[in-house]
Amino acid sequence: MTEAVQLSLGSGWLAAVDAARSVIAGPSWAGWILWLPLISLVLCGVCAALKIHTKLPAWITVGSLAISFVVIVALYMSYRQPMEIPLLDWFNLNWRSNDGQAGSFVAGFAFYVDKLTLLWMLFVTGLGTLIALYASEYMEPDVKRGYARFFAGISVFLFAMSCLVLADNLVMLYLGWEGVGFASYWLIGYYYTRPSAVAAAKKAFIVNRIGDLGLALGIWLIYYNFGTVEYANAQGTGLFQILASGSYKHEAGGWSIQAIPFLLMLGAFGKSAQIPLYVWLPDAMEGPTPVSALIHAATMVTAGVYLLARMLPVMELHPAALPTVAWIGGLTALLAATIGMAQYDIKRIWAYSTVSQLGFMFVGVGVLTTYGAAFHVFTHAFFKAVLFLTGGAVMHGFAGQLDIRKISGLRHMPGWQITAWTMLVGCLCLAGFPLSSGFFSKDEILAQVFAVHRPWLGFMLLFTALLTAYYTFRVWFRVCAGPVSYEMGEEHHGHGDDHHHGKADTGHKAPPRHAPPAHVAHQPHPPRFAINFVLVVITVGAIISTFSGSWVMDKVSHSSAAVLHAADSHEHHPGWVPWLAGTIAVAGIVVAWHFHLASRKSADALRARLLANPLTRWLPTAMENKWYVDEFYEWMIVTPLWIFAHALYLFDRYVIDLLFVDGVARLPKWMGRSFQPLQNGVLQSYAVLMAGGVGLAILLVVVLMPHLRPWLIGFFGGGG
Amino acid sequence: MNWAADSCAFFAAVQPLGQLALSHYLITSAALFAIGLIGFLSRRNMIIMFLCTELMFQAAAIAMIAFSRFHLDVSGQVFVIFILTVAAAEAALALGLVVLLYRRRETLNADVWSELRETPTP
Amino acid sequence: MDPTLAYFAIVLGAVALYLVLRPGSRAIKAAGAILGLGAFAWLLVEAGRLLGADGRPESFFLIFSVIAVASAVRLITHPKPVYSALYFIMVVLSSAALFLLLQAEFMAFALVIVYAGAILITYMFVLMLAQQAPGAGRPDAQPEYDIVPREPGAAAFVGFIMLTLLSYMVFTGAPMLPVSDPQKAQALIWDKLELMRGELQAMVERVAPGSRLVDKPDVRMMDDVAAVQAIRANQTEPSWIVLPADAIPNNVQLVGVDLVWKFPVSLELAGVILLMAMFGAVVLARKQIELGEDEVREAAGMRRLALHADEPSEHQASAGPGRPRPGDES
Amino acid sequence: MTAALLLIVPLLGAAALVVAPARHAKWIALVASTIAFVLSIIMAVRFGPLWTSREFNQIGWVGLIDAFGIRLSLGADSVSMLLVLLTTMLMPLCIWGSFSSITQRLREYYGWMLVIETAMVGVFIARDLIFFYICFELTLVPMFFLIAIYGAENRARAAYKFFIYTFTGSLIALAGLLYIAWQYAKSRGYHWSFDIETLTTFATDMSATEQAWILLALLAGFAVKVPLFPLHTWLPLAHTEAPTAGSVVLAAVLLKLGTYGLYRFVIPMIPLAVVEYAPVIAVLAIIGILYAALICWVQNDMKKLVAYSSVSHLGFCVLGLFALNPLGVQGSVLYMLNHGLSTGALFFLVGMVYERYHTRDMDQMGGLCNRMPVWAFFMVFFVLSSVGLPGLNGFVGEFLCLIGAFTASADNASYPGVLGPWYAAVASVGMIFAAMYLLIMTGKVVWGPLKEPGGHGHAGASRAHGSTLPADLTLREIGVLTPLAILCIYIGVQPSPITTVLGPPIDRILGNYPETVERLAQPDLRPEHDVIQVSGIEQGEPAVSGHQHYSGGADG
Repeated sequence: MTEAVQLSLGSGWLAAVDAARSVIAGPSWAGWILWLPLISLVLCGVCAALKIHTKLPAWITVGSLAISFVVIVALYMSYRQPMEIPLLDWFNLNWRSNDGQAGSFVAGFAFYVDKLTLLWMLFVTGLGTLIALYASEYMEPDVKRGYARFFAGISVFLFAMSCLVLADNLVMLYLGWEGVGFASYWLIGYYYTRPSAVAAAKKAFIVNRIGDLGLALGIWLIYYNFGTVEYANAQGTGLFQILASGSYKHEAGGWSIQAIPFLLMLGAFGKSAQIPLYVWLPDAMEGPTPVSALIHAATMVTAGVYLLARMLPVMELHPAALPTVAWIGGLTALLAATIGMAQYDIKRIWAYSTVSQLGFMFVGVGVLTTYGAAFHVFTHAFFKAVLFLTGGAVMHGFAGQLDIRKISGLRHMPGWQITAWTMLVGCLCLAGFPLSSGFFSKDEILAQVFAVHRPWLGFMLLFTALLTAYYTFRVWFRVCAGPVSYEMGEEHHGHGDDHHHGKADTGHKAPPRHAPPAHVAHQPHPPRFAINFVLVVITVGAIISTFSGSWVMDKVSHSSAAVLHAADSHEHHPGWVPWLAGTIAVAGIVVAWHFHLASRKSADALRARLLANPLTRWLPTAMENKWYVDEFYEWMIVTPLWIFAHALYLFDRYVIDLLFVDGVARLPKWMGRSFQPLQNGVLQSYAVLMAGGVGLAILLVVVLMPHLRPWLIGFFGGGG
Repeated sequence: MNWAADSCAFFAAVQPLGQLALSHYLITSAALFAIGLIGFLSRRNMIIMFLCTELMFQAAAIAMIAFSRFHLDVSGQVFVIFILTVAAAEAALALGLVVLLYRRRETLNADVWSELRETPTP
Repeated sequence: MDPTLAYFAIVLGAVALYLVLRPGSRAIKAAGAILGLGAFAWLLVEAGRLLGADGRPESFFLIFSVIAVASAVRLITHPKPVYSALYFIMVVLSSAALFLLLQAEFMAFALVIVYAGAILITYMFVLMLAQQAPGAGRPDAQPEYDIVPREPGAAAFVGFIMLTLLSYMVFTGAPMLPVSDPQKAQALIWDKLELMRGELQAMVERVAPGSRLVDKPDVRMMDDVAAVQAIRANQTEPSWIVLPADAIPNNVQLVGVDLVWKFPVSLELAGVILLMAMFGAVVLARKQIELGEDEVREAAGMRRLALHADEPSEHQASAGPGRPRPGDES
Repeated sequence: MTAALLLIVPLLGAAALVVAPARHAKWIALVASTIAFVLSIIMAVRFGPLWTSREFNQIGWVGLIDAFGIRLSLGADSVSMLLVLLTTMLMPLCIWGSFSSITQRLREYYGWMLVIETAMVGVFIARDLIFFYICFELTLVPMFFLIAIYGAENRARAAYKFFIYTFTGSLIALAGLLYIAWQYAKSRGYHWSFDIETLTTFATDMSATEQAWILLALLAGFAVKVPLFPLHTWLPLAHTEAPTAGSVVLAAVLLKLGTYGLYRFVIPMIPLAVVEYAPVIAVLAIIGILYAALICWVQNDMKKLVAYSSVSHLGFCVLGLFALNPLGVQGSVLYMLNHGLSTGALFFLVGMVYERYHTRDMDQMGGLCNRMPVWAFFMVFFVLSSVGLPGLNGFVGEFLCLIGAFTASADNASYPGVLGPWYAAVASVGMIFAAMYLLIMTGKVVWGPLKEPGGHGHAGASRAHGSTLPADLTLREIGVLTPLAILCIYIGVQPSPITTVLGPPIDRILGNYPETVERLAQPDLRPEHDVIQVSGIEQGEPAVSGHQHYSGGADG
């Protein structure tokens, strides 16, 4: 099978590289894509500094993001062939050794624009604008507090994401990579008075850092082997051009070349929340809902997919790399789906579904349908945004209530219709209901999996699809359908779940900023214009994205991610896959309908029965506790390391400092101490010492010197 | 001038001191020095101790003069003058100190004065 | 050239001195003294044997060196300080005699005058001033610290280690010393006359009346005689005038010339040292008045000097070495 | 003679402080250090084309001492110039930043600050070995007093340890340097010279054994100062006890004396030994990176944490230096600057908290952003800079150091090295740890619900301690931090002007290395010790080319 993939690859990306070789200089106004979020960031900062308590920061951000979307559209319109747009110098080191060998390390702020870039940028800035608009209403209660801070964070994110996608070299990509991580840290920790949010932000950054390290190592290895970090440039010395030219020897680098795809993979796993680094994403739901929608569902987490798609030629450097990606993706999809099934918090369910869908995308990359992966990214961005935003709307309206057991019959409540129905569309897409956007994109991946003869993976994914359909509609049937009943959340406005996993909670007094105000809302307030508008627009986008398959394929196949693969033309795809997938989706929905709408009690009964049986008790327990992965990490990695660190600190203090350093420092003291008895105050003993000293001197000069002299002369070379 | 003339004749006529004679003088000097040292170390009376230092000066002076004679160079004798000077100065100061110390403790025992010692540390 | 026997003599001397030093019976001390003298004599003989010279030492040297060593031994062994001082005079006198044997007349007399005459008298005065008030019970009793030496064995050991090293130097070093040429040495002594213009002029006038020295007189040895250039009474050109044998500078002159011409700075320094010593003595003398000594003494637990000088001191006995006294450990 | 003036002005300021009334002391010091800063700017401008010259240019000459080959000659290349600029820029900020924290013995304090400025500048622009060494040691004296008088509870011990430890080390280094000078003098018929360039040229020709010993001696001095892994224990103590500005100076500049020493002496002088032992030193640096980072993780004392983080960070710096290729060394020099900026600022920030709450215990405080949002902003900013977020300064140096170490393998075409991917890969784990401990600190102190030390209520907690400072930062404190922040961003976004000027001198210093490494890497061609001779640094150029710029640069 691997051989087959290899074969199909051989000519695959060469076409793209040919395109890359003829890279032209692009328009410099494209730089505004970066400058606008930056300006927005600065202006938001100014607003914060001037303590402007209006919605001004939101309008600044929305405006600048909208303009930058327009710029992207303009760029898209004027696109003919891959473009190179230099903006600024960043790293520019040149040297020449004494024997004339020259070298350089060049990585500037510059754009490399091909169709993949445009595809990504379109939905990133488009969704970014919309979600910022949504947030302008959603964050309303914070106008007097962190409003400007929030929108500055959104601006930072858009800036970094644009860097990531538009970069023409890996270092700038790395800047964007870490930048989105930082923006994510910023926004997850937005409610900084909550220890759980702070912990989640920290966790996100650190786990991401592990992935970043993989990426960094990959970048260094690429530079180490190929001497460049640029994708392509006019001189033809870019990475893709080198790879395409065949001027490098595949086997020359040995492990240092073959390790590259695995390291890049690690980076992608970190950013896109795959096993083993997915644990940060569910916790990241501590952030405000628009952030979850934008960063942790639609855009940032797809950066890993982008990286692998972009670096597809590099991923070929080891034959086992892509299969690994596929398997990891598949396992992640399954694991996250099983966890998602057992959660009660809407946002957490969506978070796990995101992890699961990202797994699908990685499978797509892994089985070499970058088109399928990108298509799924594209559709997923829309429907997952819808899902999060509806969830956010619920949370907003029900004072932070997100427990699916405590809200019911949303669609019957006044003012909630748009929310309920847009959520249904999202759910259908996510569940892969036949003819929905998710159905097509997921099917593309599934079919390819079977096409490359990975049936086990395929059936695993199909099973995952079943679970997906189930848990998706579990939410919808619970929340939107059924009799009307609700319980308000504890907060005046919703900010994620309230069951903090509060070991970090230090028992402080009520945080001053989030103390419940006098008028706790007892009535849900339905979303107003901005939220509804955005929901509708994105839902329309989600529906339209159903038909975007060929458009996405066009984008993908004219980029470095292109796989000139016969399978893309559906000929090798087994025809039964879409039927089976569709059936499975419907089956999942039916099961969900049974347990969560028709007879809601039976779900609890089933759970109780499983718990009662000691043989099956582990299943719901482990699923509800997320398979104890966090605990596993805590006990297997963090705690030992922490103990080790303590041991090191003790070692530092007592062994190095006390024993060695102070010990050496005490040597003179001890020596002095040992001579201390001589200082006994008795005159004659001093005289004895003096006589002894004179005697020694005589001994040295008269007796020993004649013998020492030749040796000394030898040592000091004639005693100049 | 008579004895001076004799002395000059004596000086001029006599050969320089032989090595044997020199060594005899030196051994005498060394013996005196060692005895002075022993005295300084073993006696406890401060005045005797100073006398012993004078004895050691004396020994040094003998060695100086012997070498002066051996080399027929009077510089050695000049040095003895300096030794005398130092001895005189030392006698003046040291004896003054001895008197002072004696008035403090009413004893000439040198062992009494041992305040300038390192207090034993555990 | 095996100095082992000499070292054996030294060891013998050490044992002897230890016997003399340690408080014990008279007989042992006498035996020690005899042993010590024997050891010393043996050492001298060994030296003679080692250096391969024929001789027996001069008798005068032998007499005076033995007197010096013996008095020195007695000096350090005698329990009464006054006697020690007198024995020191013996040492000084006998070494003055040795100086005379070495033709250092000036130094011999200076030694007697300065040491025996001045320094030792000072010692005597101090001994007088610092004499212990006789104890109530035993009027003649010497203080314990004069009778019991401290660690005589160790002291003898150290001293004779020193002696061994010094004699090793003598045995190994003396044969290697360059022996000066008497002729050249005499020439050097004659040259000193150049520095003594007045003396030289007088000498020249004595030999050839009316002549005067040239501007820069140059005394030269010619064969066995010394001559200097001078202009005779009725001549204009200088000519050589042979100096009489007794014109050679004597010891005093030589020392003086050396002192002034060769070591002027050291001479000045010696003066400064003496001056400082004088200042020091004066300061020390003044200090005892200004210190408020009575208070200090009282703090140390002793009787006052000024008012109750006749009170017997109860605390004196406790003034042993190293024993803390109230008020000492401030 | 701007350079000489630069040395003299702070001393004049210190002299003025002796006679001035105490209430004017801080202003005098501020003015003096600002004048010094202006002078250094003038010097930098007049440095002109020499910025891109390869040589260690003569920029000044004070003919005061000319005996025994010792001359008060001043020189600079772009590395020294940048470090001088860093020093002179930080000193006014340090002095300005101490306005409120120092209330006792003002004249002495500011006087020592000015003296240490002269000493540090002197180290960076000394072209004479003895002058270098005098300045190198002179930095200890003011720092000793700054710690011993103005420090925290345990200050006496810290001051002594700092002084004796570093002093012992640098004495051994002096022995190594003097050995070179002695050998030089011996080979020239006892015509002594202490000119660093001359000695450098000479030392490259020494035998491998001699070079190894010299390396050991020099490391004793410079590695203690850096500090390299097993020799670092004085640093946390000194940092914890020192007053804020003292910590800033210590971290920002004094530690750089060590790396500057490595750059100026070890790398160019003794290539054989460096190539031989670079892996050992690199391993120590890597151990230091990881070890100190892990220790940071379990600290409760903010200042100690930042201090240990310095150990970790300087490990990157040393690693880059011993990569022996332009990437690594340029990264290392950049790292020196960046560490000075960001860690200096972190010490300022910790000091600002300490001034208000009189504690640095992270367990006692939390959520300070509720009370001090501006402080929190700067804190997060500099933490990120320190973590190495791309776009800020920390990233640039770290990335270059690591990529330098990464590419320093034997098969690198232009600059073969003796390290390689594995070294850099292990070291880069430090990046994760850095994020870990710094973000944990931020999480504890900056974020979370407000918790102020000492059980104080919400309002006016700081006033309860008798401090006159408001809850959040004053304009003065913002003014201290802002220039640092701006520089952090500037270097982070635009490192290329700096790397452009760093290139030529570093190329020259590394000139010998490709050849040396290749020779030593081939075991069959590898001769016995004492036989290997490598040509001098000034290969293919006249031996005195170091002086060629004298006429041009003498008045600069």
